[in-house]
Amino acid sequence: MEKLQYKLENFEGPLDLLLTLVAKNKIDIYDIPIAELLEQYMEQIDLMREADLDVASEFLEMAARLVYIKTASLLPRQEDEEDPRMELTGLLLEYQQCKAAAEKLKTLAAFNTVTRPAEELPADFIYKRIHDPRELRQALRAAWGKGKSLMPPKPESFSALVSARIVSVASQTVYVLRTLWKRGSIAYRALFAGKDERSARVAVFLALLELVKNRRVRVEGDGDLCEVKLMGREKA
Amino acid sequence: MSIEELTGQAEAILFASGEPVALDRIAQVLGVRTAAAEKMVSALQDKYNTPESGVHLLMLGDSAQFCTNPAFIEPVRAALDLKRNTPLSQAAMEVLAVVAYNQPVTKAFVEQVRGVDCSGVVGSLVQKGLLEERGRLELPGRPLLYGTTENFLRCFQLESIDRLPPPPGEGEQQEQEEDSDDGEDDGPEQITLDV
Amino acid sequence: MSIEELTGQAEAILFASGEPVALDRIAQVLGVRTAAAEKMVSALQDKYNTPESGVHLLMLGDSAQFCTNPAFIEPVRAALDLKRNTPLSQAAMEVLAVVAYNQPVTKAFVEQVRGVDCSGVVGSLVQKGLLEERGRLELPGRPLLYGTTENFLRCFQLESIDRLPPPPGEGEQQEQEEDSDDGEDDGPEQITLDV
Repeated sequence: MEKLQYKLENFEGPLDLLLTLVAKNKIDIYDIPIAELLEQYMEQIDLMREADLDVASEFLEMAARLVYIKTASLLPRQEDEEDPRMELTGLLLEYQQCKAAAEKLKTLAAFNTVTRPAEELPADFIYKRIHDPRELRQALRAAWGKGKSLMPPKPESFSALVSARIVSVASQTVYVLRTLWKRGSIAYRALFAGKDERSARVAVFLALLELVKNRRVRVEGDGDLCEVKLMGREKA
Repeated sequence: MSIEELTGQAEAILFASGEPVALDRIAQVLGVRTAAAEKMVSALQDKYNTPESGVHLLMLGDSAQFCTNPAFIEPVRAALDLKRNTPLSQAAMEVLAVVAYNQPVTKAFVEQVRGVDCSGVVGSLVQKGLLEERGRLELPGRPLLYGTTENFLRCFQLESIDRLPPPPGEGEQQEQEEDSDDGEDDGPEQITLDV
Repeated sequence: MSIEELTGQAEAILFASGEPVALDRIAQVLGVRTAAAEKMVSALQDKYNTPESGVHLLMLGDSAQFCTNPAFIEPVRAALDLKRNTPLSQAAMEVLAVVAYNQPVTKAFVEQVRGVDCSGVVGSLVQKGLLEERGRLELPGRPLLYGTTENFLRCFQLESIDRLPPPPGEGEQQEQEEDSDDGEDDGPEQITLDV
């Protein structure tokens, strides 16, 4: 038999290699000389190993299968028993058809048209389903009270445990504005006079920031000269 | 090459690109002057820009772009499933209910009632046209207020917001299990939260 | 609504979608029978599918899709900086062939025919939009089934999957040995298959 010059990676798999051997040796696929085929197949595998190439497990599996078929065909067979080579014949025929079909497809492949990306249209989000109004009542009932168990406890709920009073920013906003309405302006430090608790001082400071942001008051100067003025009502 | 064929090539290029294509670019690829590309595009505009055409060719500065005839946007949206009409989630329904019965309310109020962050849900209800902003609360941070929309009334088959079914809790005793007849409109009372 | 306007709407839908759109879908959105949608698409095909037109309208199975005129592929590639489609590998062709002729099939079936693992190839064909999942087989392990896509039909110039050439083995005798044309650069003509 003729030596093959192919490399294993040129084959799509063991069936491809077997088909090549079959074609090369003009083997009748319906009457495979299994011993010869096995010998050639193993030669290819050995060549690969000599070349230090990884032989894919599928090739080794097929080798085992060929050995099995060879052994089985040496044993005497009952008349109604199938020739163990027939399964291999079936596999090879099927793969042969697959290759032929691939060749046919290749002649059709064109890849000569380009399609268009979908147009990006703004979606219409407006909700249009119709509901029973009673669903709202049910939903409200479901929502109700969920909060009490899930929300972090409000600061007030600690008031009994914590001696420090919590001073709200809102109350200090009122304090700052009231002071300024009376006096027009006040020294920054004076604003904190009498605010002994830290909570109160923080609240005054936050209230001041808020008022500055909303352009209700202005802070001028720095250090000890820093002054807070009510806007739109400045004195000369 | 014939002018028809060149125009067809320009058409193919414009079609395949989803984005505007500069006339310069068309001219360069087809090996013609920009003026010629301009003429081709203008011929294509004559061909496409009719009232019955599904596709129009727009000039945007020195670029051209195919787009859908705006007159046909609705069937296109329907076909492309751009109508986001998945039913409301339970979370969305609850937020909607809390707002509907207490409007105008801040997001913080809704979150306090439900005990979970609602930013995403509120945003999507606004996008769906079920909630709308209603100014700000004059408190530090000036939080946004939300209320329900006309579209909300339509979706819940309400003539006006006064026609909301009575809230649970009040008049619960008269209320038989399921027959909450909608006629009983004892109205718009606000639920007061005891927190 | 006039038939011209409806046809314009169908045109707009096909254009905006980019993807193949089922005739059923068009009919449903426009509120007409599928036969009417078919007529409209056929009228659009008459309008578009001329040798000088830059845009062609293809039927792919029961769907229609706009694409560029194959004759103008070169300028389109140049303008859009598209690389030539790398031709499919032998392995990919074989997997496509097995699926195309036997669909829907499992990967295991393909592997049995080819005698090698095909996961990578199948995955990349799905990614290329040539194969798609088609549900699962009700067998232990519920393996995925695969079939070819409308994109496959377009790339292989088939109007529908029925137009695949007869499988090898059947009707082998009518088949001439000759044609070694690779289909790739033999120009604009759509290959028509006589089946």
